[in-house]
Amino acid sequence: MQAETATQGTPPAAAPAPPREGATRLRAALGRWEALLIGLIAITLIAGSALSEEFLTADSFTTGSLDLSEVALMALALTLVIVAAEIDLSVASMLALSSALMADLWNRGLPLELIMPICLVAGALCGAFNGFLVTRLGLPSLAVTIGTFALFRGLAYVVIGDESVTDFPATWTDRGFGNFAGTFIPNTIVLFAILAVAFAVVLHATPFGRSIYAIGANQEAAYFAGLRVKRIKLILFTLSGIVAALAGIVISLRNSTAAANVGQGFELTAITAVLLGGVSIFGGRGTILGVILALFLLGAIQKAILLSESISSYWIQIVTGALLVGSVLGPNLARRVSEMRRRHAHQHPLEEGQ
Amino acid sequence: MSAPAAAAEGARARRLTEWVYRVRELGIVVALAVLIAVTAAIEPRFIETDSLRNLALNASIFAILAVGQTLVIVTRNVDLSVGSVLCLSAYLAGDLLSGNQDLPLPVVFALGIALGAACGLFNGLLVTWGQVPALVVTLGTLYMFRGLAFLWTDGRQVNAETLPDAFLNLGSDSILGVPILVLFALVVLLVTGQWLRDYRAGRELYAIGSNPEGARLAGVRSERRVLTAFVLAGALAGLGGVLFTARFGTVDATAGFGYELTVIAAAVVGGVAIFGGTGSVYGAALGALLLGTITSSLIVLRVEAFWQQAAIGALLLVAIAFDRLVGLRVDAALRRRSARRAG
Amino acid sequence: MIELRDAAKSYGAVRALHDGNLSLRAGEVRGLMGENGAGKSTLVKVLGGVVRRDTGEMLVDGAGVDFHSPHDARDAGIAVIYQEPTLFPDLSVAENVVIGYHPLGAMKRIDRRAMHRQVQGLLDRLGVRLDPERPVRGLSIADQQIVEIAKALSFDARVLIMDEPTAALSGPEVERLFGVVRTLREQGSAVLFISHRLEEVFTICDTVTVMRDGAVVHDAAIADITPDELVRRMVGRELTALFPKQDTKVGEAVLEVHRLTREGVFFDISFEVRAGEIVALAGLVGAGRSEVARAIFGIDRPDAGHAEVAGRRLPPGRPLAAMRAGIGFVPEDRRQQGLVMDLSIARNTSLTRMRSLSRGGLIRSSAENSLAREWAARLQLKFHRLEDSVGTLSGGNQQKVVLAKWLATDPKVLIVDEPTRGIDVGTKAEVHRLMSELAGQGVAVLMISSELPEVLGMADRVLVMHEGRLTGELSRAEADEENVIRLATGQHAEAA
Amino acid sequence: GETQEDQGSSSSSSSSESSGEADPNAEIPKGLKTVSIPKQLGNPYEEFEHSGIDEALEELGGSNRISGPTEASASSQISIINAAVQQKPDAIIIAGNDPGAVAPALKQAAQRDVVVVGMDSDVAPDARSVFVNQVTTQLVGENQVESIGKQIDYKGEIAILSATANATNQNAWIKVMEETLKKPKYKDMKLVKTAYGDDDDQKSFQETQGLIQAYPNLKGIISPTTVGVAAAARYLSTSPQKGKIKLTGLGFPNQMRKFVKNGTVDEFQLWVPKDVGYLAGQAAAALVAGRITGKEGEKFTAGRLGEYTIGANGEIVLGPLTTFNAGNIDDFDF
Ligand SMILES: Nc1ncnc2c1ncn2[C@@H]1O[C@H](COP(=O)(O)OP(=O)(O)OP(=O)(O)O)[C@@H](O)[C@H]1O
Ligand SMILES: Nc1ncnc2c1ncn2[C@@H]1O[C@H](COP(=O)(O)OP(=O)(O)OP(=O)(O)O)[C@@H](O)[C@H]1O
Ligand SMILES: [Mg+2]
Ligand SMILES: [Mg+2]
Repeated sequence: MQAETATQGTPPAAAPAPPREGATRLRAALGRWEALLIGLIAITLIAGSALSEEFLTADSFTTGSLDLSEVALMALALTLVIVAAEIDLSVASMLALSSALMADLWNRGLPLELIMPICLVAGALCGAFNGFLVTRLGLPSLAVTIGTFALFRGLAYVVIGDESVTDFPATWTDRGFGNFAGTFIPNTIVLFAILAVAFAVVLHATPFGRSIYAIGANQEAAYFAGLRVKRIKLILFTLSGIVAALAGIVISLRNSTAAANVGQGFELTAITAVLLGGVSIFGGRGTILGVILALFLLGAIQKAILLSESISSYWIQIVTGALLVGSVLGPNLARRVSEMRRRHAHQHPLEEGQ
Repeated sequence: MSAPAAAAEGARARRLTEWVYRVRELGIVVALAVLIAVTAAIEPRFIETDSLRNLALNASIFAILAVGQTLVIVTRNVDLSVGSVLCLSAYLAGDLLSGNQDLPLPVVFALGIALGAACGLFNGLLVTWGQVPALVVTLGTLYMFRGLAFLWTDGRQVNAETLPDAFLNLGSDSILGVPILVLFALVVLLVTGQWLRDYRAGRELYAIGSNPEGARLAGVRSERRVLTAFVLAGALAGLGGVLFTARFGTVDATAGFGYELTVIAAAVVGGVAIFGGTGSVYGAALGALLLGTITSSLIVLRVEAFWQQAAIGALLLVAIAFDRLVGLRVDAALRRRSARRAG
Repeated sequence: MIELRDAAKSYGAVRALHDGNLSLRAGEVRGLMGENGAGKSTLVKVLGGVVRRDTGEMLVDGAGVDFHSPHDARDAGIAVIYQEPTLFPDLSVAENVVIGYHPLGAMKRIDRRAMHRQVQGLLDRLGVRLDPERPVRGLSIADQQIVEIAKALSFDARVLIMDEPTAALSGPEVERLFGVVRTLREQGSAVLFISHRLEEVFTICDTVTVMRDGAVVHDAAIADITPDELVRRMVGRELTALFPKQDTKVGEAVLEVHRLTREGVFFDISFEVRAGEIVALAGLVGAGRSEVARAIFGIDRPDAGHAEVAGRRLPPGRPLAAMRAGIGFVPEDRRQQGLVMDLSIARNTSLTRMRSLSRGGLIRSSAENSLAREWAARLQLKFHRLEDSVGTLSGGNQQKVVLAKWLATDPKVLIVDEPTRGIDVGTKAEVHRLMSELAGQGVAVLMISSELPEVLGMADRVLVMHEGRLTGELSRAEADEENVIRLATGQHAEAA
Repeated sequence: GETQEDQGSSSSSSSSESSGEADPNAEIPKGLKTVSIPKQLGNPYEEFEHSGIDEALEELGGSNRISGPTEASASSQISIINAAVQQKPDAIIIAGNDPGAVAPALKQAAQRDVVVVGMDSDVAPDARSVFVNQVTTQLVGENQVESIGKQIDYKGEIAILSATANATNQNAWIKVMEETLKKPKYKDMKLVKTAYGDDDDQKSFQETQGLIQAYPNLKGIISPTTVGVAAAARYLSTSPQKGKIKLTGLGFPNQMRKFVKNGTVDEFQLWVPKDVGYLAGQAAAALVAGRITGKEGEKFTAGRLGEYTIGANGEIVLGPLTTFNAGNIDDFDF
């Protein structure tokens, strides 16, 4: 209603003036969700520093971020997949497979410089396999990736069995564990930052990224607009595979251990981060920034609880879970309440409440 | 068109649909038969009653969980928190009994199931009233319930040692050669199966999963039904927990860790469509049995332990791909028939 | 028996219904007429308890009621056939009919035998042969409609409301339905019957209510009103004024369709559309027109035949190729196929142009916005901000965005499927003006429409489909209501 | 696997490069703070162990805090280590989930002169000063083989039911068992299969059952893990092979008592977990005080347990396995 009246008569060309536009774009960039997350982070930082004077230190950042680096990497690609209204539960298993491959090839005496590309290719193949089953056979990605979740992890064990390889050259393991040029920022986080920027640009500024949103929000309409829905989804799953494989390399170097059992349960943590970052599980909504903030929040909470002498680490899970549910529930309830008020005020449609 | 022709067509249609509805269960039964046959051919002891008994035993708890999962999936939802719920109930049962050896077992079961149902209610309310997607809700409660389990047990563990034999025997004894655990599973299976098949509430679950908006227009009380589904799923997870304690005697905060994906896998292998509307609890239970049997037979066949997981994953993929292809063929057939009818 | 007073309902910006006054008496069959988007279905949804009215009151047997859910309406003895399908593809026909109200046997178990007997009875009453145990998945639109009707008749309702039940039905089936309606009338039930077909309303109805732009504008006994007056009241002005199609010089054939066939949906469709010409594809709902359009644009793969644009053959099943070849396609279902509701006006407009709008792989939002603003101006779009999601626009303005999206690609061929469905009269005229402008600029326009006046007013040539086959082609001169209906209902044989 | 062994030997030298001379009668500072990191919280066995650390530190007027991951994975243990290091305790006592993976984090600890003591399941030797071993790998292997051999009078097929496929200590023990079986005394015994129960009760139970079906002539099972041996015993107690197939392993008296009494199990073995922790606590204190530096041959008194000597690779051995049977089991309660 207001929309109509607001522009009654005014020629559309004159509608939004450039400066206001900029403002709105800024508001869009820092949407309600991101604001919410920043608020939560602030609270966590305060609470954390109250719990332990060690909390607000470069050290906390270094180690805390190291702990999450692989999950963070995978969350980036996963964001794109989920925005496209699909899901990939097999990321952690692809990570393990990549690590296992790394171990096996290393035992066979290949140089790391050669092994790593091979792992990435393997990851790409795994991802493409997911994508193939989803796009060509039209199977639901939830079911498919539960299957490959088991398959890829299993293959990891087939490749390297119970062995774990720990004798990678220090030059590389240090790269995995060390900090960036004397700063307190771990190399892995620098890597993450680079990828984060890349993914943000792709998702938010390119036709490809725009297509992902369109597909996620309304696949049929996207197809009617001539977008290559299947191909784009295939690419996304492949991408997810490559990034997972990269994470596998990272974790192997960082822990200077490659084995088949690494990263169990990472998939759920990564998905948690993505959803907490404001990406809709139904697709079409969410930003990379939100996911980055969510990762930071998770890391901060984990660190705070670990550092506090009084709170047992069990609480990490409880708080994480509560946040995940609460972050979606809160806005819903808020909307419901405001709608109820509006309806009582000037009789608004019931329907939209549902 | 002429009456006889129609009648014939009707018959064909009936046969076709019968086939569509049953084929999945048949498919799994066949797969099971083949698997057992092959294994037995190589290792005859595999089909000794004792060993078959164990196959059923191992599957029964997963079967119960899969039945619960089916109720939820059929409505286009999912419950990832089963493993954690199971853990809570399992520990409750263990804790109660080791605290008080001669607590009447029915009470223990009642409490365990009640706790599970409460968890299910929590999930269900968040999904229906809170309008949070089931995947998000249950992913969250998967963590929350597990964390609570850790807090509660706080490193303690329940040992078979401290549990009354009457209770532990439930996990191992048989009546007329059928393990009690299996009887539990069968009862749950048949009751739920009947409910889904022959009661309005049950049918409406399928309607909701098949076309939510349509269900609303048809006056189905969707929210209430979905809530019911979650509560039942929780209750069954609770039952599973109590039985878990009876069978394994030892329970700590890690009981049922990672069960959720296995259970969903079982349901999906059993032909329960992940997007709701189709699938039967019988299929789901058979799926659980099939997964369990694969593990056992791979062990018996002395296959490297490392292949087991891969095999299960592959099987799951084959199962859903098979579903999909059959589904396409049937749709095509139905459409062609109706087109003939129209033209 | 049931009465609605001053009911109003808006969807965000759209005032779907206001001054909703309607009363049904026992033993009365009332027709409800109105153009697309007049608010008929909305009124129905209010009566059915699907949508809660914003204001006004509803009376059943003189007592004020307030339905919170379809369930309440049903308990009040109101049966509704909604316009959009409400069936459960995975369940059997029988279950679809009785869902939620299965006949129960011992221990409240569903009595399947009784269920099948009951449903079979209903189907026989409607004189159709459908297997009650067959799943609904894959039923033709017509059969689906039959199931909907059976569903509504499955319990003895005092009030039966039918929103375009005959839209997908052929002659005999309609006759049977009318038979049922008459018996209901004898039994003293009240019936509300919605249809776009005048002749049906005049055959079956005792009284008629007319809606326009969301309001009830006229109410009369069928005896006291002539078809012409009825149409005038529906449209609100003289027909000719509505469709300003000026004649344009017709050029070369741009779009050629050769023997296009899709198993079970349409067969052996061949025609051509020339530059500067508007060709209408008419027919009853479910005749296969949309499917033809979809096949041409490459949404579906045809089983045989192909389409050519300017002599270049299009690869089957490749929308992108069709797009590059210069086809624009405004699909039937705006909400599902035309727009991405969550995305902004600007982004929907640029969806077809992203590549050309980006430099170095990055979309230049300045270029994007100027494109959107330009088209918004040219189509006189009523909007608040270009960043608003299209979901906030009124139906008509949404349709304009869809048009903008395609016109931005300046197409050689424009296929529009039900371009004015659910659009208010004003916007409708604009859309029509726009289409004839385009034709004037030499675009070849293929227009699918279920609205005869629109077809007759706009088209240079009319192609008519019936049950998936082209049953005739009429020049502008030959085309009149009667001819089109005859071909559309497959009666050309008798006519010849 | 192989690679771990390699690293073990290769870095054996580096383990003893901890600087400074040992001063046997240095004062143990009051108010020692240590953090002890189990493989996983909520594992009762580890609870016993770590209660021993608490005991030792209270005795020495210090305090210990237990902080561990909720699942037994290296990566989650690393976060715990990092956090622990930040809290600057005097010493960290850890049972590693993976020898290599936790090493880098532990080395960071050493750099901030936090003493690192390995216990129960070793970490890379260059990542800790000393490792308190419940028994030598050698002893476990030999004792367990002897225990089962005795029961099946040194004839027939035996199998091993282990924990996770890459548990350091398990694999090391199994290695020794294989060596031991080569001795002439055991020539008639054949190790047919090593199964992995992942320290998961159900899996172990299922694996046991699998073993027995796969190997009809199986005579005995060794399960050197508390979860495994209990699960195996419970399976046997309800199966026809009860008493026919012998079972030994490492188990808790409390878990095994009923199986010993109902004749499913004749004997099984274990060390006293609490003492492991106690010794580790004492060693940590001695290291902090400078009474020892971790060099081979250094001696120190570990409270109620008496004097201990540091062996090769900075290893301190608690002692041989205690054997529990119907005769003595009631004297133990853990
Ligand atoms: N769910 C909805 N949200 C927003 N607007 C809606 C919705 N449903 C209908 N409308 C709008 O309300 C107006 C009336 O729609 P309605 O469906 O009642 O028209 P109708 O008379 O049934 O048309 P038709 O003859 O095509 O069925 C239209 O402008 C339509 O765009
Ligand atoms: N959802 C569906 N399920 C089954 N068959 C369908 C479906 N949609 C279309 N069809 C088949 O395609 C035929 C044509 O449908 P279509 O919608 O193209 O007709 P139409 O002339 O475009 O009618 P409308 O005016 O509603 O678009 C129908 O008769 C039906 O047989
Ligand atoms: Mg309508
Ligand atoms: Mg159409």
